[in-house]
Amino acid sequence: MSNVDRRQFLKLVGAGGVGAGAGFMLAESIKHPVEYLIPYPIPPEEFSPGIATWYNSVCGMCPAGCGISVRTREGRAKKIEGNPLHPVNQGRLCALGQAGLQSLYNPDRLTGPMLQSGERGSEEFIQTTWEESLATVAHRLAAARDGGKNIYLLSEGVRGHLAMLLERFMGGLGSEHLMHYDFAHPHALYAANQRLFGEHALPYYDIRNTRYLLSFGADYLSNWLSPVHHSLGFGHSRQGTDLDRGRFVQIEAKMSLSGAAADEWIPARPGSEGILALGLAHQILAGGSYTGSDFDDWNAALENYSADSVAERTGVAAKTIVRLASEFTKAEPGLAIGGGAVDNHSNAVDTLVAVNLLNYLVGNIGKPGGVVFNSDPVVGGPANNRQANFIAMQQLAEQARQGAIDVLIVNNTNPVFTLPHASGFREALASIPMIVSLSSFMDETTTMADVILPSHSYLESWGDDMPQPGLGFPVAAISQPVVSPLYNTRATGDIILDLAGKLGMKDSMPWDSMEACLKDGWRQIYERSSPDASDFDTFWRDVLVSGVWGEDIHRQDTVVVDKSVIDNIDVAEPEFSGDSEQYPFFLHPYMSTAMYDGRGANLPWMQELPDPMTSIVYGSWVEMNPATAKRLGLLDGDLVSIASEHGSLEAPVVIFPAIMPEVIAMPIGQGHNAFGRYARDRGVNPLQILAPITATSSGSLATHATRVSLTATGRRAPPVQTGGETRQLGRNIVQFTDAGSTPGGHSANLNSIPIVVKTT
Amino acid sequence: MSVSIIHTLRVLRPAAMIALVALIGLIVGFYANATFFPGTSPEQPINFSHRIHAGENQIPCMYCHVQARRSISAGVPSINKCMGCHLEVATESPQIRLLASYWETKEPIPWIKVHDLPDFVHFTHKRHIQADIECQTCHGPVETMDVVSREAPVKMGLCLDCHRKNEVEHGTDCWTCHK
Amino acid sequence: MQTEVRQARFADVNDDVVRSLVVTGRNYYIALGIAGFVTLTCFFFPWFYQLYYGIGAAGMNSPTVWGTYLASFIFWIGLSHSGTLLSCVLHLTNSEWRKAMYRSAEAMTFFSLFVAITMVMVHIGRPWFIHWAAPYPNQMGLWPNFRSPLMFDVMAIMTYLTGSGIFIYMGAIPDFAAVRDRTTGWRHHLYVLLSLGWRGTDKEWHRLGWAYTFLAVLIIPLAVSVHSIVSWDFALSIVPGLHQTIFAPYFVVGAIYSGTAGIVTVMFVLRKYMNFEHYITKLHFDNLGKLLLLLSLLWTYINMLELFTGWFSGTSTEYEQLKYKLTGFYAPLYWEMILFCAVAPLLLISRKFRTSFVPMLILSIAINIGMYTERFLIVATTLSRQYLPGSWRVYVPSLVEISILVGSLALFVTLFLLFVKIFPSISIYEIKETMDAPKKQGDRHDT
Amino acid sequence: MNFIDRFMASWRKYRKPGYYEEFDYAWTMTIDLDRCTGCGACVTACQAENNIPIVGEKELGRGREMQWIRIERYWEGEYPNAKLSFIPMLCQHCDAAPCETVCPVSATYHNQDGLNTQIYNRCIGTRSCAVYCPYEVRYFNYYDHHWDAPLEQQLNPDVTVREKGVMEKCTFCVQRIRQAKDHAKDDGRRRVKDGEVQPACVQTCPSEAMTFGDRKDANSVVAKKMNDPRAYHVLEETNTLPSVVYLKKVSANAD
Repeated sequence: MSNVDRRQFLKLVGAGGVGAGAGFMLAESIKHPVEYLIPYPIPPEEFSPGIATWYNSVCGMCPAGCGISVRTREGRAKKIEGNPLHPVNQGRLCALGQAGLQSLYNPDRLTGPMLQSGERGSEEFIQTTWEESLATVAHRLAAARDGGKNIYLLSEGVRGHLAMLLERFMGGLGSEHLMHYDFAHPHALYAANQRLFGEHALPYYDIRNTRYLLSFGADYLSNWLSPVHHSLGFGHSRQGTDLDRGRFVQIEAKMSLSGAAADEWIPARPGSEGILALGLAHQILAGGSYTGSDFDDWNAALENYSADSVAERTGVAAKTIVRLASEFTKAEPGLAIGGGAVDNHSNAVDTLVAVNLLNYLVGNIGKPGGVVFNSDPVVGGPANNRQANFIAMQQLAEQARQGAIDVLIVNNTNPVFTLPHASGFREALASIPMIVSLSSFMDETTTMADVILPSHSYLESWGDDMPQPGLGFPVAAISQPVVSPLYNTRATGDIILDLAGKLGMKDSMPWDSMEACLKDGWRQIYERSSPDASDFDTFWRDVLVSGVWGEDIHRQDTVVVDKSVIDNIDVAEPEFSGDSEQYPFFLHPYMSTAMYDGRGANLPWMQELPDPMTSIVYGSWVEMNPATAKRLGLLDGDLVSIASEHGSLEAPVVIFPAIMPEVIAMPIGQGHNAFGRYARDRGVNPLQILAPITATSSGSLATHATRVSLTATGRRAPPVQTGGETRQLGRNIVQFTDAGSTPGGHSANLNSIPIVVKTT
Repeated sequence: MSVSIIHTLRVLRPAAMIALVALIGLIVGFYANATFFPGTSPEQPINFSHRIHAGENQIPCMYCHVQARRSISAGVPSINKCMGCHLEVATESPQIRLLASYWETKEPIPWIKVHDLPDFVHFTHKRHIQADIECQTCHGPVETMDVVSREAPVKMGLCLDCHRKNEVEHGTDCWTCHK
Repeated sequence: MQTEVRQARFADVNDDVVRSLVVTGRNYYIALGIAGFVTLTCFFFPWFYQLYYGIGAAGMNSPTVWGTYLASFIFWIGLSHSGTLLSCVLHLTNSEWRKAMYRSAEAMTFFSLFVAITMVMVHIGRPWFIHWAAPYPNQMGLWPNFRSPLMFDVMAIMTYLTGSGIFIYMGAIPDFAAVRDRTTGWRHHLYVLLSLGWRGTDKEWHRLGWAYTFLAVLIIPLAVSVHSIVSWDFALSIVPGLHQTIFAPYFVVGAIYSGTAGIVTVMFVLRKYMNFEHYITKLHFDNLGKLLLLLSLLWTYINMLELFTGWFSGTSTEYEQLKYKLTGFYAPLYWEMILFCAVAPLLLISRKFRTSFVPMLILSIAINIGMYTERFLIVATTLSRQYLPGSWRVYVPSLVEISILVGSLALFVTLFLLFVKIFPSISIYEIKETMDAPKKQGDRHDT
Repeated sequence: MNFIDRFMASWRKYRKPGYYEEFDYAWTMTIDLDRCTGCGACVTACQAENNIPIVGEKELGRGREMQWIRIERYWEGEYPNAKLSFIPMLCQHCDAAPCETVCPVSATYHNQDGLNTQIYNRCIGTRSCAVYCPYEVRYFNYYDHHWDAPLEQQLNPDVTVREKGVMEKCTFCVQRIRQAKDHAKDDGRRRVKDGEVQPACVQTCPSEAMTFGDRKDANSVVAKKMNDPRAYHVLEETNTLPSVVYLKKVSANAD
């Protein structure tokens, strides 16, 4: 360049510089970010990086007690699957069980012991240490014990050694007030079994081997007793055998998941199911298949349950009743179960007696495919004799109001959420001087606590479980920690033991950890079962590997129903709150698959699991019959206010084809005002507006005994739905075939891929 | 007025020059960065020398990277593996002192990854070692390095070349390596 | 009419055109400023936001994963159509009246193609990897999927872009020369470069004419194929409502239809604001009007045909599709489209209407609105009503989408405004060809 | 020219009937609608196994669900004879998959296991595969998802987390298939045993409605189930030759 003058030169230099800078930055911007490799200082022997390790344990998400195997990588839980060796779920698991991981890794878990610093319910807490908090509680308990004041322990329904520990702990405190509280506990079923069979326990309903299931409102596939086990049975009974396909009949006012799966869904007037059952019993006797010695007594007792009168009282056609009865009798074997709504009417016990009676009359007691009785749990505390019914809870509230309760310890149960406002439970808590919560989440009840001793997730703690209902033979399962604790929390058992230690109960509870306690207790099993294991430690190791222990012992006993029971067998008309003019609709609150009794609401996966019947995610809704909606001039998504004598709610309408016109249904589980970011302030809680009506002689809350009125608010709030059109429009997406005939049509492997084994 | 294009070109030359120089600058800058600051041999918390261990003392790779032959990840040795020798060997050298300090506090050493694959790549050391692939094929002559640096460009091309050369079964199917 | 043109002198032509390039009024700058600003705020800003946030910024959902972006893409491709195609056809049938308008028509083609391509960039989820759709050799041995109609598209559009680019440039070379000889300063240098040293010798004219005709012949099938291929993006799927053999001709007709309407609009603007009253006359509007009428009838026919097949098929899928189109969520749009594209154009039957400018302008704009609606409906109605009723869901464009739609329009206008200042927006020499020569042919460019 | 020839050759090969016979496996899933209770366990299992993001109420409201398997519900009849049937809908891994032909960058194609692959890091997000899929089982990442700490600790290291702008879908849990093959190789077996690999949904299904296996192995469970007279394909008329086989629901009508 001869003629480059100074300015030109400077320009060039500038351009070059700018270019170079740009290029440099460009190269810098596409560089890979720095990543670290952090090895363990001392490698744990049980796992090595990059290789998955499986631990067998017990699911803690619902009382069914399924066995789980948890897959861990690099010391973190990755996936929960069913434990194939566990007889309850045989390797399968429900959605809620799968979501257990999110209760472990939940962002809203309590990370350490806390003390109430502000007003009750203000959720103002300050972090503290275990020493301090435990000392506080122990001191308070000691004072109460010595001062002869009342100490209450309100726990979720725990079983096995934890139950035993609680017993001994309260015993040591000289308190009788140990209560288990589960919203879903079938009190009426226990009471009914007590009355008819003289057993205050749940029998095993053998759905697997039945050929004809008559379910009175029991949603056995989604949340009744042991859904996964029932589902297994359902599948097997349907298509798993060479016998003819099992037939399923569902009798309920609102179609449940089980109703959808059933071959026949029969709506019966709410609370009249028992009458229907007696009507069937009448037909069975008339059929003459029953040849018991007490035939005449039965006949006399059931004389005024003729098909026509029953039809008139239940709204089920007489010919249907006759047909059901004959089908049920012919079936080899048939099985009748009752639960859900049926368990929650004022006449629940009568009804369930009537339902069990059907099993008795067709003689399937103790037979496969029928009702099989369980022996008592092998170790640990007796199960479910501590369950507190609604009356007991009301008494607790009453005591509290009178200031007769000094300390209340709450363990992982949330009555403030699941009890109706009318019970005044929340207000009552306010007048208890000291409330201790062992919950690992800030749920509604925990917000009322003075001291929070957060417990481990069930995936971090030791425990054992004897599934209820049993399977007709003794089963015991071990739950072990699968990950090291995330936070500064402790296992419930260990907390109790610590307190016991501080309160000088070492003699009754000599163990220094839950694990030791378990080992001790399981020695009994080792001794009684004389397994092939050479010594206890080998046995223990085997149990930890398999996660479950069982024994092939079956009870052989024949049931004879007492004459007095026979004579006054009857089903009273159900009692409802609110008169039918002002409150024309029956409220039918039901547990949804995902939320269970509300414990699923803080798990994002459960919030995002579309409700199978309506495909709704996040939030509440109210289901009603198309005819009803038409009459009230309501459309899908219209916001209505549902009012009972005890309060009112607002929820969007969802038109639901399979519900009786006079019934409206609402799912339970949403409407938390605490319980973490995913649950809080979302939807409404129908339980809050229920009337405090209890079932006679079981004392449980009759959740279906409330009448409500509907008024349109004029606003719209369509719920979030993942599904669109709900009709097939003749597109044969779901295809049907008749039961008997072997359908022709094509077989799917008539495509371009012939089935050939590749020679290898 | 001239119709010829030459005159115009002459007029435009200065601008063209500037553009040209800027372009050259861009390229130079880019490669300058890539050559002088490649970031392939990061500063490690302890300057452990593979040359001494693997090179001079002939310690086999799998002695420390035990996992490699049975897991997808080769893993780095834990401190107590190091201390296994260094309780006796060369205890006085400052670097070993540093190591020992980690050992006392039971703190993990934050090694920096040199060979790092994206999240969507599924690579298992196990298979490749069972197939008798030399560690050096991908990691370069580590036994000669005082500070480990990424010699081979661990990119998709490298994998595919090797898979093609050795005729790996389905070696070029995406789902063999991608997840 | 012709007589007006006759009154213009050769010199006037040059003067007029050069003036349109050199003399720039305030209004121009204002217009350019507004257009540029809108482009920036309504197109680039939302786009960058979307790049950062993800396609979620748009209103799409599953199963309606395509939305206005794709509709705009087809729209712009369609708009691009008539331009070059028309000009080629008319060139070959050497119809006089073409000559005043074809330059701007071709420009329209070129720029709308450009905008269409940017719409693709906006549409896809990871535009920073767009080059993967181009076949280039690489160490991994990875190639694009040549079975994919989208690949056909990439190639067809690129070819069309190149073709029409060369075509418009070549046609303009003599004019560049003409302008070159009358301008000074940087403009002069610019046109020196652009005119590639054109001297206007007979040899050059011969070559130009030959090449021009050759390209014209080449481009016609290309243009037709491009939109057929675009239609295959849809027609090769098995989605009810898209899976139709009629689609290729349907799209081509639709494209030319909207394109012609576009030309009318552009010509009106040029005529009004660049003082080309002499050159763009009633005659042009009249002829274009006739063309529009023909196309609208064709378009209507095919539309009816589509409805018929829907009804005739008798399958639930097609039938629901049809029902949804006529009565469903998007029905108002559908009837708006019918009104604008099938009913309104019937006015063109009257010659009075065809030869009056403002009504023609309004109609042409209405037609293009209707045609955009058509493209939108093709995407929205079909995708929201597919095989599984359980997954039906309607789709409503988000603010970002709408703003980008407006922005893309502004982008087009901006480009066009820049164009008219650089390109002689009507062809000087061909206009002159329509006049009586004052002197003998040889030295026509010595003016 | 040579290139064209090669292209045409492979094209013809692809079009040849029974092209997939040359593959190692033909992974197949059967779903017995008579057993399916619609409980949704498969949905959550899949979400847990495959790092499927938590979308959130707002985005779900805008129709951006991500669950790779969903339960569609269809009503028949009116009260009191209304019947509800469920059908799990997931990627059918069609042998003649429309999505495979349309992807411009071959991010989705048929691999030697008869699986319809989805290569996330190759996807450029034209979303045309989702349009072409008649089963609506392809889900698009409309933005980058995040997990509130410490939820991300649950993420499965064998499955990548998808970035914004890519399409994703059911993979038949390819990571599990890969692992099963790995075990087989370790045991010196050439092929994976029947029942050795189960996708998360199949593994967890409480009523055992789903089975999974290789239909090339005539003794496999799926091969047997496919010969059940109740077997059918959803949307057979589209001739996509799915690898998911449904067994008809038995309607035992009350007489």
